[in-house]
Amino acid sequence: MDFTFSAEQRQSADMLAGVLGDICSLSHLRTSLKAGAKFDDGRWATLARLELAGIMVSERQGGLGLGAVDVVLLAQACGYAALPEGLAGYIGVTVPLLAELGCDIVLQAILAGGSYVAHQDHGFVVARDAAAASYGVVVDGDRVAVVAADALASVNVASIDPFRRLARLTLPAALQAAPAAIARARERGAVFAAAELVGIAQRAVDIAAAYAKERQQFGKPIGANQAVKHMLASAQVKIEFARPVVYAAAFEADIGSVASRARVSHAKLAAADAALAATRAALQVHGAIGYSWEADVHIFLKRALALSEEWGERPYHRARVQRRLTTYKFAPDTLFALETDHG
Amino acid sequence: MDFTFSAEQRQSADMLAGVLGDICSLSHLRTSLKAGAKFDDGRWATLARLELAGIMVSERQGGLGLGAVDVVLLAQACGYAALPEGLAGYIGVTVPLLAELGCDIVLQAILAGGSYVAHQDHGFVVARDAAAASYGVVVDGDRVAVVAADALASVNVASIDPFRRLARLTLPAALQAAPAAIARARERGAVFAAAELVGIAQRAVDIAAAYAKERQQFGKPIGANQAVKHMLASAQVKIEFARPVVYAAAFEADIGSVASRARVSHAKLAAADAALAATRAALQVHGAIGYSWEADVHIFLKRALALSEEWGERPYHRARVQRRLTTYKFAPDTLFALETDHG
Amino acid sequence: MAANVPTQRLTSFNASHAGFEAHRDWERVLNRGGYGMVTWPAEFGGRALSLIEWLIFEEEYYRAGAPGRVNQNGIFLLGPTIMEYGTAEQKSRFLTPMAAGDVIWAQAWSEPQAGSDLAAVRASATRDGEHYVLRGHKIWSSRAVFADWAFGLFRTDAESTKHRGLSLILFSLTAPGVRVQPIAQIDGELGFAEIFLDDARVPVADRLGPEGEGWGVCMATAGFERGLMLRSPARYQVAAGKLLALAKARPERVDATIEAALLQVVMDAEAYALSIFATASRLAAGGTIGPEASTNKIFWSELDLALHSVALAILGAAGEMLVHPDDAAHDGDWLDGFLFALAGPIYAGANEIQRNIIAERVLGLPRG
Amino acid sequence: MAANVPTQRLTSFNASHAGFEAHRDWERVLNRGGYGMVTWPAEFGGRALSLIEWLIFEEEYYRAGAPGRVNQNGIFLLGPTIMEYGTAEQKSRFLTPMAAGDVIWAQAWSEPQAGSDLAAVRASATRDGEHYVLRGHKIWSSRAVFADWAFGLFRTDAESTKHRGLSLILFSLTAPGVRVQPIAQIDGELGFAEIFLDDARVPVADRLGPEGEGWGVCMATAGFERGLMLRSPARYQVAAGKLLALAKARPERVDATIEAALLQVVMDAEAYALSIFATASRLAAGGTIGPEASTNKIFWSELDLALHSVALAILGAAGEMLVHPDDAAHDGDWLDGFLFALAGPIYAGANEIQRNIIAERVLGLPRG
Repeated sequence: MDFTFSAEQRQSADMLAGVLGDICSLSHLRTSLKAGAKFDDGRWATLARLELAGIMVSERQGGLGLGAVDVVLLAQACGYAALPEGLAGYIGVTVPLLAELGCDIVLQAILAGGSYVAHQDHGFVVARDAAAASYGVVVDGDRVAVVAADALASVNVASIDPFRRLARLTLPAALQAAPAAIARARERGAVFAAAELVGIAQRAVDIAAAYAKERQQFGKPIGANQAVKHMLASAQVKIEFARPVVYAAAFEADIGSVASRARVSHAKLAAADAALAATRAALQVHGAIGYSWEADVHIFLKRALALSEEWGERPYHRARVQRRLTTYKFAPDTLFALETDHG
Repeated sequence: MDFTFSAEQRQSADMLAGVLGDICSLSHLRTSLKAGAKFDDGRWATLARLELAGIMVSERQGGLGLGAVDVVLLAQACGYAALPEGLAGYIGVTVPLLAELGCDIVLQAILAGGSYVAHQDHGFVVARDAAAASYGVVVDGDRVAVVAADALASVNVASIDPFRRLARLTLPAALQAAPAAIARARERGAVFAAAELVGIAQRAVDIAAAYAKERQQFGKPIGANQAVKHMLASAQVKIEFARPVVYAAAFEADIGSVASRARVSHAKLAAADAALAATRAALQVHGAIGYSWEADVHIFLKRALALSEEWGERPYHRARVQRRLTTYKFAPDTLFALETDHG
Repeated sequence: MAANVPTQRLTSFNASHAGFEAHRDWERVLNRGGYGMVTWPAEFGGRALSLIEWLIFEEEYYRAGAPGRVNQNGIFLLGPTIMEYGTAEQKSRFLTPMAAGDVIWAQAWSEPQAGSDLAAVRASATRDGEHYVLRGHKIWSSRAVFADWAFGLFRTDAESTKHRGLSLILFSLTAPGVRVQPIAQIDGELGFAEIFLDDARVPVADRLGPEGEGWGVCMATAGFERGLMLRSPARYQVAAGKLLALAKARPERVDATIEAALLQVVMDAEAYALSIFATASRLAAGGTIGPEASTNKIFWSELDLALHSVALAILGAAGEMLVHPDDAAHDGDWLDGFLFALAGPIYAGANEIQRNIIAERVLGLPRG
Repeated sequence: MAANVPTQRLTSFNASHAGFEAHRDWERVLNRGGYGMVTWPAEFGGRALSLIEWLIFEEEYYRAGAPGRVNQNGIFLLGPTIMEYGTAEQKSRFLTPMAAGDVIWAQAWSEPQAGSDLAAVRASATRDGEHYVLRGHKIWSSRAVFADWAFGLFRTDAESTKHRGLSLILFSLTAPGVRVQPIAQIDGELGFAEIFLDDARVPVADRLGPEGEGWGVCMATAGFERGLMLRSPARYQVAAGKLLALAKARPERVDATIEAALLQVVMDAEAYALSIFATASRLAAGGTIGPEASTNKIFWSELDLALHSVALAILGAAGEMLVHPDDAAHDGDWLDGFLFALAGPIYAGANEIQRNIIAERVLGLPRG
């Protein structure tokens, strides 16, 4: 396995990070929060113009035909920016699922740049921004239905994260079985949530480090205190050892073997752990101000809490790793032995 | 429940601590280590003259008729001194067991000040200093035998703690059933091991704090570093919240209800946790010198490792706490509700 | 106790004026029954109970699910300080309305840019005849959004620095020159406010303790704040009991990792209770509370967070959607409680400060 | 590889001269097969393999249960430094016998009272014609008890302080004026020694790099030491595999707490492997190793301790009695390994120092 990203992959992520820096800065988020944290049509339209929606759609179907490794850095950038709109899940999970299901009309509407599709998968993901959606993908178990917005009944649900505008969609009467496509979607969902979590974690550490450099207390910057240094350094260690697992999981997400599922779950768990630890450390470094809406840490903390349990709760992912440990020999030479069993 | 100790209880513990300071200082231990850490007849004789052996033997049988709360501070002092000889278990577990079993001849030999008795309980405690023993108490399940030294067959076993001179005693042919006395002995064994662990933990922190005040690095005492401060402070917090649990367990050890057993197990777990954390922190504060026999920390670290699993391994104690949680209502008013069920 | 507890859960006293006033009414109910502050002497409306008796009262209180104490800054922090440092006139003027719930107190410790450094006080009190003129800016003032009065440190000696030259002054939040501005906190409540003081005039008689010695007077109060009074063990034992019930009700969600964490946190709740009883026994026998107030602060704040983290782990993905839900099981309390617990390691002296105190005052390590 | 591994386990190279020499023989076997240091260029006996190929070699090595490398100070630390800073003469004189196992190297970094402060060097090297005269006292010198040569920092400028004025000097441990005294360590082995230098004369040609610039030369070496070369992931993956086997063999000893810890530690072993492969990929693509060497050091040292702690938790009371036992299952390795792991967070730059480095160099926080 080659762990380096191509120049194109890195440029694409830098480009997205740059755009998000322009349209989704912390001051944008703060302003939005005061105004009720509503769906930002303008921002979504700007992001749509980047033409990322088809990144994982086959070229035959009008997409770029790229894979999860091409999206993982983009998802990380979304997390880093705390982007309220679910871009990563959209381009990495929902749109590829629609493509796999052969929903060509919906797909063309998406690739033409106009449509947003909400995605609900009971026990895995709650629909976001249903009000802005032209269509809904509703999954239940191994069955799925794609319905137009006017046929979608939904009930809004408040999230601890005010930027996550959640809704429960009513299950359509007719669903079709699509177990393989749904399973693949769930693997990707977990991988990109993990990547977002890594981005969130890194941003929390960066914000706290910047604050610790500026903020004076007892006559010196608080960042000169070893307690502050070690808190943030420990968080950074967790990030460094979650990131490569997430990258490996992106590489392996589509394989579907016991080992690849364990890798994806490990990535999700490690990223959640890093994000929860990093946001807590950042809050602690900020002191009382961190506990107010004046500081931006709470945005990342709440996102981390939500994403930690999305696309499979933690016990689900632990059980998948456990299953690998009981069925596989664990040794250095099985680290990348992913192709051997698709059980 | 009154958590304060009586003046007599405190004086008795101070007296023992004073004697141990004279005959079991760190320099004594260091000298002994160089000479092979053998059983110290002179020290044992000095301790015997304190006439503590009968402290938990009934007055009718010639003892002081006191309880576990009268021994818990003494056990803590033994841990603090890292006393190699198993005084606490001897006066708190072995001798009271012999008294309960009605072994009057052995008991009189003990109370007369001459005899040491080794104690083995398969799965709970390994015999110590069998070579110095006049008798052996050998327990297996709920059966026990008391045999004279010349009838004892034993095989020495090396411990990681060079001061723990362990031996496996051969099971005598004839054992008598004594389930209640054996059960009580095991409860006391766990309580006094817990008390020793608290003493060990506190000594490790004290030694490390003294070292951190003296040792200069980068031009200041290492104890001025927040990392060192916080490491030792965190260990101290663990000690402070293990100690009252151990005292409460001593108070309740003889009750034998589900709740009291859970309390004893909680004490053992909390004390082991504190001792392992404190000795590790002390080692880390010492740096490379802590990893050598030149520093004394390793004595406490090894004792902590051994006692953490003695008188019931950690899973055994966790299971007993778990049992209380599944059978009892957990609420403020059940904190001391120990008499309700002897199941 | 249970018979008098409001049947409807009260709205949070940090959420709205109505919620605050409902809690004030509850304080009045308590006070009429002589339960406002049971450890106070009878002359100020108490029952002169011992600390151990107070702990037992608290067990009853939390077991009955009685409302949180909007009055805690007054009865637990300021009240004991007035009893120790106040003049006879101050005692009679402040303590009775405090116990009655007629005057609810806010604390005004922190200032912007001061953080954990409580002595970094810039707000000044300039003597002008029989008044002090207060100027400055206080922040993270708990209860101040809806409270009546506040207490805080002011620099009465303009030449002084750090902890010297400070005085503890009590002031009305509705006095001219006093402006209160709420701070939105991450759980969406208004637990704290900023207080802007712009030439507010306060009689000299509202200074507590000697002029320039406010720091010493305050340290007594801060000791109480860190100590056991604000965090009676019953709170955590009740939470641990609820957590066990939650786990029992959802066994399919409890895997080995959660089971292990659950066992630890329940033991810790019990260890906290035993430790507080031990401290109370010691105090009853004539001991004084020392730096172990710092070990308590660290332990309860970490315990509180651990309890709520385990609960959220059991609730899983549903956890994020418990924002003021309409649920009979009160699952939403776990989310609220988690957000509240996040403040624990930060406020009332951040845990880093407490660890410094333990290292320096208990273990004798040198100051940084 | 498996075919050439000694069938009998070798005695530890820290336990006795015989054990040390048995390991030296193994180094000779490796070198004859061209496996002594596979990343070295062919002219020094290597195979010029890439880092990723080296990681795969290490997988094979650990999977085969091959002996620990007594040669590691030389081949992993000093060797690369000589290749970078050495003269042609030094390269030819030192590298071939090093790779061959004919000269085994000790490091001599620390001095008494210096601890984590590697720059607090008092040992001096005074120029006397074409020689340096070494005086001083080194401590915690790994392998020095039985090794042939050592390398360390000496103050060549008597006026200098801290990291200025130091030179990196190589010296024979059997030279006149050099005395080696073993240090008994807590696992009973002799992994470290003190070195007393009493007017030992060393040719100027045995100085590595420019005079007075030893600190910079050493930092390259210390970077390697903290980095991946000494701690290839296969070591932990093999240990994690053995731990899983231990847990499977004793299911009755694995309760929820142990199961949870086991799951975490096995994931961490895998995360470490993935992270090292990622670093190796980056280096292969032309990147350089930076302060992430510090994150690695913290992670592997904590991982190593966690792996062995879980094993001891499974072994329970038997754990303390595994001192050099005669057990076919090699359970005693867990106890040995635990004691060895305890040193991990301390040596090669204590973890506190590594956290400072991360905070200051990665996150840009100010120096204390």
